[in-house]
Amino acid sequence: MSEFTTSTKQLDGVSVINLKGFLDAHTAQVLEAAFTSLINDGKFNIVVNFKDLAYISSAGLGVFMAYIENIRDNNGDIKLVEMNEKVFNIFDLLGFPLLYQIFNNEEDAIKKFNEAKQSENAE
Amino acid sequence: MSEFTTSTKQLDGVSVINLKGFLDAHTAQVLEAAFTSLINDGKFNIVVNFKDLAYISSAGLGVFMAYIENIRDNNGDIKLVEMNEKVFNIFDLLGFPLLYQIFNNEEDAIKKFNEAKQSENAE
Amino acid sequence: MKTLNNKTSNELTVKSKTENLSLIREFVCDAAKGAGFDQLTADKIILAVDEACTNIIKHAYKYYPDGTILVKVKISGTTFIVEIVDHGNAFKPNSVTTPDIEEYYKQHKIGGLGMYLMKTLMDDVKYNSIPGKYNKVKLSKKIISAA
Amino acid sequence: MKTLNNKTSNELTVKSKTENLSLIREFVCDAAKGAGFDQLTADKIILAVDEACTNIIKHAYKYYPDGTILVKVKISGTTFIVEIVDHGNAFKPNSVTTPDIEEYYKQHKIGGLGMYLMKTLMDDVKYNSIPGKYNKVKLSKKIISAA
Ligand SMILES: Nc1ncnc2c1ncn2[C@@H]1O[C@H](COP(=O)(O)OP(=O)(O)O)[C@@H](O)[C@H]1O
Ligand SMILES: Nc1ncnc2c1ncn2[C@@H]1O[C@H](COP(=O)(O)OP(=O)(O)O)[C@@H](O)[C@H]1O
Repeated sequence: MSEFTTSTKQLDGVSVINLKGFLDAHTAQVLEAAFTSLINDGKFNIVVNFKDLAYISSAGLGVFMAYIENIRDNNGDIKLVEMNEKVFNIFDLLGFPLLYQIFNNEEDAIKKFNEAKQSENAE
Repeated sequence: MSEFTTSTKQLDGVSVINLKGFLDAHTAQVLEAAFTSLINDGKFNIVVNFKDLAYISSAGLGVFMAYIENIRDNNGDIKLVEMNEKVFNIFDLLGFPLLYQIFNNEEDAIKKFNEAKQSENAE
Repeated sequence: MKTLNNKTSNELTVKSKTENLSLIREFVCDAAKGAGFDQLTADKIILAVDEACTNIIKHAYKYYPDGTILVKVKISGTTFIVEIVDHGNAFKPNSVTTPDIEEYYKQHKIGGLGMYLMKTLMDDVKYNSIPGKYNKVKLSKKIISAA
Repeated sequence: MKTLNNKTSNELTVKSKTENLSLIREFVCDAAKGAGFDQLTADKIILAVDEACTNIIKHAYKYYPDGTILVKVKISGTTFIVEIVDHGNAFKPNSVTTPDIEEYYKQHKIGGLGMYLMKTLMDDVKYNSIPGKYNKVKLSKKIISAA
């Protein structure tokens, strides 16, 4: 059986989900549960950290596709950070960089969220 | 395929072999090569560190049995250190603690070798 | 007792459950590395096989957990072949068009990526269904030795 | 195409090479954990199966690398069963006496530990050879649920 876990923390008003292990058709529901829980709490600014993700298949990618529309409709976003080369290559093959912003680290992604908030406030 | 590697260092006149990975009928020859190389160099005071050993089967245990006689005939010994519980249980089941001295760490095993040397010199 | 005809290939048979995907990946990983592929190429083959087997569980067996999936690896000349056999619903892949990835996302579609990945990651993907008997998908990748 | 009779068990078929032992261990590990065994017990079952397969490679096939080893896992009632089938030389285990471990070492014997480990680690070990046809070893372990 694949091992896959998520852990979520709050940083500067942004939710950071850490992925760990193998994300496939068997474990995709674990990630679905993490997104569902944030959305139910009204938390739509989400950073996903891929540092400890060893594997992803299209079933895992499908989870991002399933939630992104709802999240963006609520003025939120999913931003991706610390993707290793292997996982990035799969994302790239599927054109995901057109759809998702990818950052080197959590700080940069969180800053981006907070810049967006400030420019909204300035309006 | 199992991954198994050894690395050998010299400490206070004693040779320390570090085991890493999975020691089975496929990889046993890697350990044989390490022992053979020490014996060819006339190095008979040997400590084997099990810290990074994840698995051992009887084929791996057989390697120790194959070399111990020759090494003791040359006034040397194989002493075992840093065995985790899983590996120790297998050794124990086979009565190995009757045959080999097991220590918590490299220092204790090396000290034992050097005490033996001193008492020889004192004679 | 079962007679084994093919003396030159490793085979894995598992039930049609997603929890067996990791075992299938380990099996294919071992075989791909044994055939001499580097980690990068082995990873591509592993993902392609995962996608094929996920589809079998989802579409051919519609999550019925007691079907069987047989994964057979072999080397034919300089080609590494993974054959996957199931006894679920027949599949005619000609009816599935390869998605235009950009167009695809514009339509906010979910799924449909598995077949695309399989074709992109492997040199060749061939489906062969004999309805009521078996479905077979054959994934091939050339072994290029470092010259 | 091969017909699959047993719809309720996972099976792995590998060639009789020691490099396949790790794959067999992974297969058995997944199955044992799937059956609910804790890591400690799963480790015992894995080691017992490794020993059985090592013996098949060494003794039944005498290192001939193109034989097959079929490993089948199943649950029968509350018993976890691993069946291993080969087509090498027949084996009559009655002729092998369980070694008295201390006596054994006094005689400076090497080897002979595998059978002892298998019997100690499992609840039951049964060999069944039909010369010229197949050899089967059946390793059993009770599944004790944490009450
Ligand atoms: N093994 C199969 N058996 C039956 N139908 C399949 C099989 N594989 C793929 N399909 C069909 O092809 C379609 C495209 O598959 P795929 O690209 O993997 O996307 P997804 O599975 O996410 O829908 C599926 O939706 C399904 O209708
Ligand atoms: N599968 C087998 N086929 C044929 N002979 C076997 C088989 N398993 C064990 N034996 C015989 O039983 C003996 C004891 O086996 P074992 O305890 O594993 O020790 P070892 O393999 O180290 O000799 C072997 O030496 C061999 O003669």
